[in-house]
Amino acid sequence: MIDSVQALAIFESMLLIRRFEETVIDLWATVETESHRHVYIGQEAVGATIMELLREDDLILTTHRNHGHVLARGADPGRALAEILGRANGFNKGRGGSAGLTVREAGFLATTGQVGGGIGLGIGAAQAQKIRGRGGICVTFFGDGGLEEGIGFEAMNIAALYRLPVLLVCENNSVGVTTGRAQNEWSSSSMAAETLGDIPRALGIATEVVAGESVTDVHEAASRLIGDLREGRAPAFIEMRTRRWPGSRSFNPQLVTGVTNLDDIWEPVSVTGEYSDWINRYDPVIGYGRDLFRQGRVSRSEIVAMNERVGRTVEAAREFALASPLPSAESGLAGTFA
Amino acid sequence: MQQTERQISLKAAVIEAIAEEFRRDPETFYIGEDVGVAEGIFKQTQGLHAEFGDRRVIDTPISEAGMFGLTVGAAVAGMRPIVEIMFSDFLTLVMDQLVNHAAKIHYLSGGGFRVPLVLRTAIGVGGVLGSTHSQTLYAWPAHVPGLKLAAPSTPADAKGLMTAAIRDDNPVLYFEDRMTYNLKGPVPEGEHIVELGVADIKRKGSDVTLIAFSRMVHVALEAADALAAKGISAEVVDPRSIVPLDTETLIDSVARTGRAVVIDGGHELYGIGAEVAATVAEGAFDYLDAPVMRIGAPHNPVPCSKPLEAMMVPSADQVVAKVERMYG
Amino acid sequence: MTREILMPALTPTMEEGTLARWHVRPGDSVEAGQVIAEIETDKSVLELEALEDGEIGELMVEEGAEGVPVDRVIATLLEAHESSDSEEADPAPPAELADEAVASGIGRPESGSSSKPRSQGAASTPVIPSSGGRRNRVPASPAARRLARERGIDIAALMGTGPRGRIVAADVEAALPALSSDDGSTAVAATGTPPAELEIPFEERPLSTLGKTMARRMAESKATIPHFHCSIDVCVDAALSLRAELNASGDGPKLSLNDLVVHAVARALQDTPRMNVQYRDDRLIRFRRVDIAVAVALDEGLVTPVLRGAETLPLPKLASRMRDLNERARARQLDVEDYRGGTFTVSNVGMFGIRQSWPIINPPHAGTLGVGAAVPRPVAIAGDDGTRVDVATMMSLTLAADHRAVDGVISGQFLRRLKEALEHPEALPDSGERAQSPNTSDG
Amino acid sequence: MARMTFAAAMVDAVVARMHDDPTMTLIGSAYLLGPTAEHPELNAVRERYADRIIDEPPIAESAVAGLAIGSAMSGCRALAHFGLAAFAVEAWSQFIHEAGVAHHQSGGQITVPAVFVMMHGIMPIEHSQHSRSPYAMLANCPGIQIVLASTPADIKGLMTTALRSDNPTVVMNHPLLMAMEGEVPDGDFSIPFGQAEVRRAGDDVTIVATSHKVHVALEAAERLAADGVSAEVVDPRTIVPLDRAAILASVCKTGRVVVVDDSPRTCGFGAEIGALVAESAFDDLKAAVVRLSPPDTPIPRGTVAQTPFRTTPEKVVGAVRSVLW
Repeated sequence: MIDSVQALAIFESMLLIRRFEETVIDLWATVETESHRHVYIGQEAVGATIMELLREDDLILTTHRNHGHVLARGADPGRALAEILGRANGFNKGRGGSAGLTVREAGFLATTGQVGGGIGLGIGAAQAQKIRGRGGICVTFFGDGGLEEGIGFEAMNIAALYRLPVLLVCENNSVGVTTGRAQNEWSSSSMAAETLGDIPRALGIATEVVAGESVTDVHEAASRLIGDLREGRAPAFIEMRTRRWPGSRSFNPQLVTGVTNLDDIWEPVSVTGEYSDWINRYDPVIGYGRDLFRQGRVSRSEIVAMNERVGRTVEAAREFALASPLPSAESGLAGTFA
Repeated sequence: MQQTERQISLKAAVIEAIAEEFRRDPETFYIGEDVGVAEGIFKQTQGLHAEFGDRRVIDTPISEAGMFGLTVGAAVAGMRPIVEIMFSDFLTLVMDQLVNHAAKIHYLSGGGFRVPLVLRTAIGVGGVLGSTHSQTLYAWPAHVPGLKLAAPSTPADAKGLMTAAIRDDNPVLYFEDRMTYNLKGPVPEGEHIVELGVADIKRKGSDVTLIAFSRMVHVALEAADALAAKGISAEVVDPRSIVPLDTETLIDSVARTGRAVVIDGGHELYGIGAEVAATVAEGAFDYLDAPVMRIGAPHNPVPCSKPLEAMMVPSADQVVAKVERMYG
Repeated sequence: MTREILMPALTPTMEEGTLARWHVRPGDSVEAGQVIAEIETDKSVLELEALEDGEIGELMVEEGAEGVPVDRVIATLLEAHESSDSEEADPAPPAELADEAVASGIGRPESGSSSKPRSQGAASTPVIPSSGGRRNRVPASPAARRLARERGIDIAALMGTGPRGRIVAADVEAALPALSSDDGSTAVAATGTPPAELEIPFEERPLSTLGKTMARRMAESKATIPHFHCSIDVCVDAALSLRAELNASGDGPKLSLNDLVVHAVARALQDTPRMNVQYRDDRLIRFRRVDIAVAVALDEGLVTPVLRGAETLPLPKLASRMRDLNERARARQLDVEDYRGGTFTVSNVGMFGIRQSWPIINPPHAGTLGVGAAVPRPVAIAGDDGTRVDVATMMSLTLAADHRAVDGVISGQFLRRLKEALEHPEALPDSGERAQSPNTSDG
Repeated sequence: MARMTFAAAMVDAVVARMHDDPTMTLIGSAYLLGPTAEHPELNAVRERYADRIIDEPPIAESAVAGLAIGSAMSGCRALAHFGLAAFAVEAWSQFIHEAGVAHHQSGGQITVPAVFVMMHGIMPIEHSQHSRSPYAMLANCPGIQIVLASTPADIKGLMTTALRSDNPTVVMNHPLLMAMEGEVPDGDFSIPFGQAEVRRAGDDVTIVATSHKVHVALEAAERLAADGVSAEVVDPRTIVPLDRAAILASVCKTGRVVVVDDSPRTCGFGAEIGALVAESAFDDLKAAVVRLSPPDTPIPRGTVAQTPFRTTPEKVVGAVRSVLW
């Protein structure tokens, strides 16, 4: 059982991610910002919960689908949004963009668009933590495609050989960029193994499969494995099975499920329309909100107040990002070397 | 070039070449990520799956090394496969199969084996795809003995080079700048072959030779227009294939004009531009009337930002400025 | 007259620089040698000095601007008010022009005759510090060299119209009619038929008598005199200060840097009598007087009026004699006596920003001195605690000597003495009222 | 000063850094010296810092690169030895897409203090797939420093600099250098990157040579001197960053250039130098730049078949003669 303070923190973090991503999609339509983006809608429970379990000195590797991870780790939403819009005040001076948003002060080492690339880097970060010997770990997030590249296997083998404290979090949203193979019930987009976990398991890596839309399930498995890692039982692998958000499209995500209506938490019957099944069964924000509401751990007015607070944060981020200048072309010529 | 009324896009011209060869030669297949039903992330395989089906148009996992190894093996076994590596950046992921296998098998087998494959890949900066989906990495394979490289600039060349590449008995890497996919131009119907290693003079001129590859040919042509307005007659030479390189045509042109600018979309340092500049500086040395100039992408990663990525693409203005510097 | 100040090439590889700081603003008066800006390269920050007095017109480049290409105009310099009507204040009187390019009989291309768009840099103020370490070589493109080889033309005899004075193929081609008209070309001129190898449009004109004489003498000199060249770099900061002081004192004639050079040459020749000689049919003639011929370019050719007994002339007197000869040369009023004879020649091309010229000996003299531009350059200075780099106004002096009459030792002694004389001008006897130091010991 | 081999000098630098930096990981230490040589201090380090040593990682070049880069991004320096450059090509996605771009793409937030060591050149008794000098390929992509050392002293100084740098550095060594002996400064000794060394001064021709070919060039220069030809041998020592000024200064003096190195000709090191000189030393060039590279074919197995691929002093002398018309 997650204590209430932590539970509410996770929920607020999920709500922040959701409102932020809705803003990102809205800006895509209204602001001439170029660049593809991969939003985190539908996977909030994974990022928000795991980040809540990490220490300040833990290190993180992530992918093009990183917005949720960065926000849940407490990075300033304004600078994050500015980076996503390619502005000079973004965390990476506008060079990284949505797919390369990297926040070192929040523990992120690299946000890589090379599929599987972060799995290789993650074992290096874990090696660093092992040397430092202070119980810090590394969490590497990757999609189901990440294991299709050879480096995934190589890195897991090394991590297992040297007992490196890395938590491999495969966020299986069961969708390739264009193939959209949602129909195959989660095995992976293109993997011969029965489950993704079969591969690390063959190398002797502790492996879990979790329903990724459930904060409770994510929390239970992740807290246990993270504890193991800190005590030297490493590495570990979690496959987070999330259900593809229907609006997911990398070049032009569409808010097909609409702006999330928190009334759906206390009025489940109000959910209608083409995507009502997704909202009722797989939307982690609505789902966890309902859990907390039903358990009496949060009141409607508290959720409304939380929503207003998050709204103000996101609005401030939006204003900051839009007020940020674009970088000058010359600014990109500097800084190849440290 | 044959006169033809028909105007089609560069992308369509490549697909047409592939489809025609597929109809002609049943020992061909196409393999890559999202190339089947999805028809490619840029619709660059449109219609192929519909016509040739699952058996000959094959989707793979995100496993470049694996799919390329498959292709090399199939080619050695006698097939003529086309493998698509989505972006040339991902050549890094097939390096061992490419450098230590595809490139060497024919030579090391004493000619006993052939590796007739085509590796099709996208190059070029545009659309803000960031540092790992925007590079023009053709200098890498050019540096590896045993590989041929083609880089078309026009729809007609695209068709002719693809046909030649498929029929070639060696591994041919075929680079398309994705920003030229929708460029339209006349393309001959039916069989059309552009031999590898034959440059094309896209515009005649007498004062300076602009040597450019792929999309940069159009930058060079734009620069030639601007130079013409200043009374400088620029010749634009498109080598069309990087290996083999038509050094004779390049050197002839530079020997005639006495001046050369090489325009390359890849990184300038240690790039194709260096190779071409060094080659013409050596071959046309006694005819040079001005330093050989290079323009390429600066030595930094491609930023994921529209204003920043613009500086990674050589411009006609840069070309004009370089030429003007030759005149003082 | 407005002059342009260009972004200088401070190193051999420099293509662009950052204008780190302006030390002047539009309207400021500047003096030669005054620092007007700091230029930052990838390696260091160097100061840019004005080489002429004047008033800053316009600053064309903002402070902090990065990537300013070499040769881009960064500012304009107007002539200072007090000197605007005084040609003598110009440190490089245009009349003192001489260089092998002109001396060899091939004039500069006529303006307008070029078919290519070219901007001539000759009007630019010579503030470009020369890069160190570059070999003394005529800048010419390989194409120009090949053409010159094929046509039997001495590439060193040409003047380049390309960037930074590079001799390009067109310069060789432009030189062809001029050369061919010297002998046997009358037929060509008469029929008006261009030589077969000339494909470009051209115009042709007969050489003046002066031009023909010059062509013949230069060709003879280059063909028959065994030239050797020695070069020395001289710091002229002290000479420039002295000149400024003397000019500021007002009463005497305005001195040019060239006056100081000629004066020093006279002293050095006096102190190195074995240089003041002439080879004549297996005999060596040593002159007991120093007569210096100073090359002056006229449209129709080169004249070399002679300053007789130069070693006896105090600086002010030397300067006024020089001015007199210049003016009369330009007015075509020289007498035969003015340019006959001489024992040594000085040829100054510094006003074009040319760092170094490699003169052809003006026969029958045994030596001709090529004088380059005085420009700030980085120099290594050995001190007690190691070598440091400083910036000094440097000038390259290059002696062309007749090896039948003098050798390397003599040339070296002469150049060393000349350097001493120019670097310690206060030690020059009679250099002016303010010269207080006694004579240096005999060199 | 002490006399020692190239390999020992390199290991000296590595050992010193292992002592100094308690966060540094050493991967592939078994390959550092080569198969035969011994280095007692290295053995001591391997025992003393066993938790920071991975003697023989799995045959997984890309993940080994990831291990080193990820550790470096975390602030823990790492050195990874890949054995042969021909195998390290497997790791190049990690090199150029992670190590090379991290600092720039993160807007300066991330640094990658990692060193990748590998052997390049013709492996005498090895298969073709073991013989490659692919440094020019990495040089074509931004963000990676590349060291090509030629003497024991240099490898110590350059390796020390690499192990203090905040940027990823590739160090490629030639097998024929490993046992070469020379004087090496004692104690802490570093050589800045981007500073070429004029190995021999001369006036008539500039030979730009890297790695083992520096010695071939020097031998050629010696023979040329006997014939009255004065050759200057310039060793860039790092090709990224490249000391353009030193190369151009030499070319301005001599007017003639021969480039001698181990990378294939097309798009190789010689191409960059040829293009650089043709643009920036144009007015000083007396002859076209000659590139002396192995032929553009794979390298066969066996010492006899490899003959055409070996750049000998005779070939260098021939190349120099060709520019001395």
